[in-house]
Amino acid sequence: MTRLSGGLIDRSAPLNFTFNGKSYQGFAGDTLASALFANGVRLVGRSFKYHRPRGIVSAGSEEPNGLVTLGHGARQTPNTRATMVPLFEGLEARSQNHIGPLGFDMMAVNDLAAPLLSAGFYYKTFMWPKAFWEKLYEPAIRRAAGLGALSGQPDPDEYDRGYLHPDVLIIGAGAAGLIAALLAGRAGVDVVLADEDARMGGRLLAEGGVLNDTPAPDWVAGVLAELASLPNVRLMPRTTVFGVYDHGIFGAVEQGADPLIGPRETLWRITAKQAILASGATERHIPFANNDRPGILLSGAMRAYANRWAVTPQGAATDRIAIFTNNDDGHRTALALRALGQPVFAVIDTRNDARSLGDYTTHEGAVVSDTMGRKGLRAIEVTQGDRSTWYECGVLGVSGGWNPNVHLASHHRGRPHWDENRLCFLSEDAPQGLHIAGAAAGQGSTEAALKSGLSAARAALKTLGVKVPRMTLPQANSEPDQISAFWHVPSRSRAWVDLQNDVTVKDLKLAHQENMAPVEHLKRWTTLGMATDQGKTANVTALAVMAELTGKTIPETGTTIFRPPYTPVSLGVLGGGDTGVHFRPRRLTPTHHWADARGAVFVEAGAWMRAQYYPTPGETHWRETVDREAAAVRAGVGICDVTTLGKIDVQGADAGAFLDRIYANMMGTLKPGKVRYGLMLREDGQLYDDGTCACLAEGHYVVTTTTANAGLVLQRMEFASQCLWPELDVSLISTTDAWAQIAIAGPKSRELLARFVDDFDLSNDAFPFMGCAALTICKGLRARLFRISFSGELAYELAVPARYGHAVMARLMEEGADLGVTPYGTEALGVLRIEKGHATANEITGQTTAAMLGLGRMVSAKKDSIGAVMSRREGLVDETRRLVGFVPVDADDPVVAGAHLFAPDAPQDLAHDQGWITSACYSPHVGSMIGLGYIESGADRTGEEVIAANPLEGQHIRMKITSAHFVDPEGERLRD
Amino acid sequence: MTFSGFRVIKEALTGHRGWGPLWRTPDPQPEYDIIIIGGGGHGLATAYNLARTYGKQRIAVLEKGWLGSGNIGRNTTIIRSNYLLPGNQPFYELSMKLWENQEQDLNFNSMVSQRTILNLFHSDGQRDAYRRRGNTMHLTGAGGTLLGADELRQIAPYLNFDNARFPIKGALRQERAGTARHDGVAWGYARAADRLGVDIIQNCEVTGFEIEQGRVTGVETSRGCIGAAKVGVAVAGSTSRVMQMAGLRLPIESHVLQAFVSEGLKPTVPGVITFGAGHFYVSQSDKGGLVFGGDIDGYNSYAQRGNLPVVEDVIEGGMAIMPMIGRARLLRSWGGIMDMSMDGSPIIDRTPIEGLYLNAGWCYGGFKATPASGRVFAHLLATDTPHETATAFRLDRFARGYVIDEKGAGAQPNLH
Amino acid sequence: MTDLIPITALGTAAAETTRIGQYELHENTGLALASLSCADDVKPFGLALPEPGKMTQDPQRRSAIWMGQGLWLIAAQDQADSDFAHSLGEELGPTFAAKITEQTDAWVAFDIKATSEGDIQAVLERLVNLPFSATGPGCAVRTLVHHLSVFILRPNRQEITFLGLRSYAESLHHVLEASLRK
Amino acid sequence: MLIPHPLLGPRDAQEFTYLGDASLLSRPDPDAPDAVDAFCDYVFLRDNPAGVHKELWYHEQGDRSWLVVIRNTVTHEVLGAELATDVMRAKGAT
Repeated sequence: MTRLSGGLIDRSAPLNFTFNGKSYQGFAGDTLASALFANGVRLVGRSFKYHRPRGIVSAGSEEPNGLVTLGHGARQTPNTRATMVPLFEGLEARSQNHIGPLGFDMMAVNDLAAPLLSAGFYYKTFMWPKAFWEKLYEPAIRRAAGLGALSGQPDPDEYDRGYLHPDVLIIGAGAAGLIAALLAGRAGVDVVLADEDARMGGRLLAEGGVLNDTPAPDWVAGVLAELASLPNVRLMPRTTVFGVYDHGIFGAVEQGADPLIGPRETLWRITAKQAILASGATERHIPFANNDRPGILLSGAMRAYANRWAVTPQGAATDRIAIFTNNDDGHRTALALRALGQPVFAVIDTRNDARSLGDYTTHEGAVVSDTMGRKGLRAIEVTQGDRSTWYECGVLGVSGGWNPNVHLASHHRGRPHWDENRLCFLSEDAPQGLHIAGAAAGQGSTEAALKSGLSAARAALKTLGVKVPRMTLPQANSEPDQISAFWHVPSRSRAWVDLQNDVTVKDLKLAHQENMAPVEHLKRWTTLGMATDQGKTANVTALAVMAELTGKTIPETGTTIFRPPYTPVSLGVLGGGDTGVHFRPRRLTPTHHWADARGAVFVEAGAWMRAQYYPTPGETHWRETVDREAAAVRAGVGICDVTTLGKIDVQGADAGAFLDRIYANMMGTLKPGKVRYGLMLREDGQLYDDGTCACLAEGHYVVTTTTANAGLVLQRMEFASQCLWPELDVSLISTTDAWAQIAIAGPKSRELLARFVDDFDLSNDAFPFMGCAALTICKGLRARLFRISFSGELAYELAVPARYGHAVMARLMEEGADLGVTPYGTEALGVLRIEKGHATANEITGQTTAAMLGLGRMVSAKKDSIGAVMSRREGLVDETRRLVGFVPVDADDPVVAGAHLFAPDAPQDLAHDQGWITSACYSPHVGSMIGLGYIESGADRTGEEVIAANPLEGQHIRMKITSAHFVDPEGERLRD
Repeated sequence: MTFSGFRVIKEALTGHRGWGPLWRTPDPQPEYDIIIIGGGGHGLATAYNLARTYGKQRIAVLEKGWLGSGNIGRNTTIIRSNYLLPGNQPFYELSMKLWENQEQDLNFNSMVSQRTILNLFHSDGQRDAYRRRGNTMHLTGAGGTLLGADELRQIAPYLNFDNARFPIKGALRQERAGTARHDGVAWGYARAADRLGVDIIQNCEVTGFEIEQGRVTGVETSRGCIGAAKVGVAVAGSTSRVMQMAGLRLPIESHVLQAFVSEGLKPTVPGVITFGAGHFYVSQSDKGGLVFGGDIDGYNSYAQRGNLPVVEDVIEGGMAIMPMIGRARLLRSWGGIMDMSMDGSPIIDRTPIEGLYLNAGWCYGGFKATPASGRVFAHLLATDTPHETATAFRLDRFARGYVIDEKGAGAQPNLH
Repeated sequence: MTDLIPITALGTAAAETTRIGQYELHENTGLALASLSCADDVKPFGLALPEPGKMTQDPQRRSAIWMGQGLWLIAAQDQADSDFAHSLGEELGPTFAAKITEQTDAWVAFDIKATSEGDIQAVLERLVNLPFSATGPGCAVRTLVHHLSVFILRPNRQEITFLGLRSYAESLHHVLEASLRK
Repeated sequence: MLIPHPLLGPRDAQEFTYLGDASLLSRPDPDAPDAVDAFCDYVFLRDNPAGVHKELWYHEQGDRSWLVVIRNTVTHEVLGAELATDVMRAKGAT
């Protein structure tokens, strides 16, 4: 239909695609946009606020209008720029943001209501009646807003990530980027050349020029061939560098080469010693009345469509074409199209001294003042002085000059400065090591781009201390661009500045009238520049218009900085891929597979998976299982994997002295073969971890931490060792993973263990409570044994090399069958420790003190330790809350962790809040639910009745305060 | 001029010629009764409350840049009153009540939208902690519901229930929580304060304090010296910089917090959702963008921009709980400077210098606090006594041992 | 000798090898490890203690790996079932014995073999945020791989060993396998 | 960000855990008469400069060394890094 001859498409490879359900054909090398144009499709979408019919306006990633939804089902991808999608077989695209068909959008009624929807209108209304905002107004606004829709289903595609460390990263593979890559590549340094386009070459592919008499695309092909042959150069087409971070780190996304094979996208973190920004420039338009119709494009984009893709945006081949420009570049489009035999009938040039460069009419000192054609341009009104004439016209190219793509250079918040000669913003303080070249530096002609690319590469190589090879530049076009400052055509109708967000010159005027003139207020008040192009096509124009309204210069009016990402980046790729069950790695205990084979139910405990309970046939509820497991420990013997507790090997001549400073209580006096319970405080005096410390030999200790704090304790011990007391001879290493640690608990634990140990006296005298030893078991397996108890029963913890945990567990079950040995999980572990009044993370929250646990006296005043001094502050000393036990007055009542505690007749408000229940469980031992909790003056309230209030769930339960030790408060069993 | 729907219609019919400036652009007077440093949400709300609630006059707000240029314009717009500790919760509940009347009080639609918040939990321990928190909420009238996984699935079927590393076991819901249009909040207060005679002076940077015999008498600014009997400082991430000019060291570090918005999407996430096993919170704006954030970058910074690891970490979290968002695109990210206090809770107090008052230490929580912060800081400035909901926010609580540490993380700001 | 039978870190009875394209992924269950904390004036088994970021090897396939300031990991192939920390203590004598910690079971070792150095580079650049040159032959670096703390050991051009915490074996294996498949 | 590790060269900041102001190296004398006040300052108060800042980073995912890094909090430029043990030894020596 409007396909021309030539171009860089492969006519031997036709590709079928659909748009809004209708089938079309394009060719390999097409983008969706060029293929749509080739099929005469001009209306592709609707604008955000007014739902105006819109067509594609650009040929690049700045496209504000041509956003479509690709694919269907879980692969449905909204808001995709048609200009950036390489056409592929079977591509499915749909237009978005309309109700009913694209041609008859019901929401277009908004366009009629436009006078109501002025800038900031929503701040001024919808306030009455009060309830209507959330119930009526806002839902309506939300439905109308938004662009495309998500599928609502999990993204099924794969993503990947990777890391590159080139010497030089070159962003953009146009003339400047290519020549820079060539120089750096020949110099032998590691080069990454990234370009957002699927095909490298930049504007060289869009212009019809020659370099050294070679057509530009052929010259590009030659350079790429050489670069591809260099092992130190990595070419990355389809790769958008989207962000510049600190110290030469760049974020980049590579689109998969084939939409059906491999990761859909890959996130690259590129750490580059030097970088060259050769990202080109973006053409700007000129607002005039009704400048938003399908068929009105940026003039440079029209040139690209014609030269690279061999298409024009005509609805029909007879549609007449005009150009509206304030600079020479617009004329270049006219020339290019004329050369291809296209019906360019006029160039409307705002400059009074404009001259035709070829065989077309130039209206000098003229403007386009209005247009017609709701779903596609039909006519334009040209005004010259006070004379206005309508011309039939199907395509209008607009050229308002070019904005260098300095976006990445301002990601460190460096502000671009206004260049009054070139009429554009240029980067002044780019991040260190980032050189700007080519059109991005305002060097727009091919010759200038090559020169600046070369000099940027030279500078980068010099900084790297690399010898710069000689290079001669090809001959190329060097026409300087003449441009005049012309920013918009004044009109009483709407003239669009930001096409997607429907911000018009009128809105800017209103913002000015309302004192919203500072550029940041302007943007926020009008939503200018907040669309998916981040203002690439609008901000500079808006600044210029605002400058005109305020009578200031552009630099006085403000500047515009850009934030990452350069173009929108999918959340899928930023999420990096593994976001399901592999979202975070998980740690398995050495007996995990054993427990799994026994049908254990597992639970996440931080990074760990732990056996929660072991159901047996016939058990229908987890409580049944847990009660059985807990009872087995109290009456016989149970075994439980406790490997997850952190273990830190502390060795050295000063290990004891070091531990005295780490623990609040005395630890240095611990003798070999002994274990002691210890408390660790933060330097602010609050309790943060507890555990045991075993002395295996003189100068050799094993510190045990809670599961949750294993990493933190090691970090803080390293801090103490390296930063506070480096003079102490102590070395630290984690051994958490090295040992499978199994608790063997219950009155029959000694009997069971006796069947395992090799020549080791387990009698109470030889190996009493809080003893530890290295020994062997099962005929020679090295092991460690600790006589410690979390359950309150006679108990041991046996550590064996992790590989043997599985076998030891199985052997314990075999050997202990006659003793009724029972594996138990974390639930029963919880029951046993609550019955015994032992604290865990529910009690040690980082907000508690040693005194609250009733262990205030453990904080030694005789020595310095971390947190000792600060634990003497008034607020900590005056703390009266203590850990106590609770049983319901009515034994059938539940006890719920998280309930707050009140005196029976006190009002239930914060002022009368006395504490809360930290842990609760059903206690088979007590025969009812029990709880632990903190309550004010808890030390001497045993026997008192309180209310456990859980208004969140409508519960108010009478509780009796008891000792926190429900089982064997004197601790006789564990010493037995 | 009063804003209303009728007014909008009238202006629409007459070419919008009648709209005037939202606020004046006054030159500073030589002297004020009260100067507020910081033209952000808290500063403007304070000035508004001083004039409106406490009947004060001769008030100026000094803003270094443009009003609303700080964190009020850089946050994820969430409002909620779902705190754990008694030192915090009544204050945030006051804030929620003020939000509920914001539009009517200010005659400005800042789009307060009580769309509910769901704080997901993933373990029994987390559920117990949320129950404790939910009960604190109920004790202050803030409401709240504890949802199990099944109920939650009915409400938010798009969450990752079936393929999660940390299975979702339920959520603490606060129905009254939601979002507000952040810029609109600043503008609403600015316009209302201006209408009450407050001078809002933009592009006026404070460069020093005038202090005589332990008493503040005025400030030096880029636009000259301005006298004042009382000076209130509400400058968020710049707190240490400003207070250092008065010779004070504070329990505050400045950190960068990044925030993110996606391209516009049709309505998909109705309320606010926070992930309990990663760093991610999200809501969807009225324009359709998913507005989300996570943790601070974690190092001291005044740069108003962050780095890639946190971007990835936040979005990984988002993908983990809401895998449907994979094909949405990140449109923009930005950074704000948080005044991270040593216990994660704010400071609203007098300082050792008479007449100098401090409002700081907001960490992530400043936006939702805006109305209450304005109210209680104005109360303090006007009456020299702390407001009843803010008695715990004292500067000496650190030295005395009465910290308000919601997370139990201790004196390390990047853990709060 | 005990009659208990150990299992691999992946929970299988014997180490498994996975072939993916040009790669071979194998759990090395024979590696014995012990940490040694000392000033660098000893030569365990005759091995010179390496500089930061490096490892040294001898023909008996024993190696010394730099872990941190004054801390090395001493490794020996096919000796996982010996009491390696003890042997190292014997070798170095009582002065150093108190600075040795058994580490054999603390780690899981996955070896990846490829047909060319380029293949190794292709895997590493998707897993490791370090310049390829920092992971060259003789390098031993600890870094982060997909939220996992691992040592990357490079005995030669076509091989690489990932040493991760044993409890994370399954996750590390998943990461490596998934990456090789991509 | 990249942290220039004195032993290992530039490493991505992601391998590190940040603690805060390097004044945390100067733990007060616990036996001094004003120890509580001194500790309150030490634990809670910070200069929090906008500019050059000496701070502590822990190479948690690497060699577990604590570093003192000098960094500009406005530009994020890193001006140097030392092992904390070296800094402490130098302090001890003076």
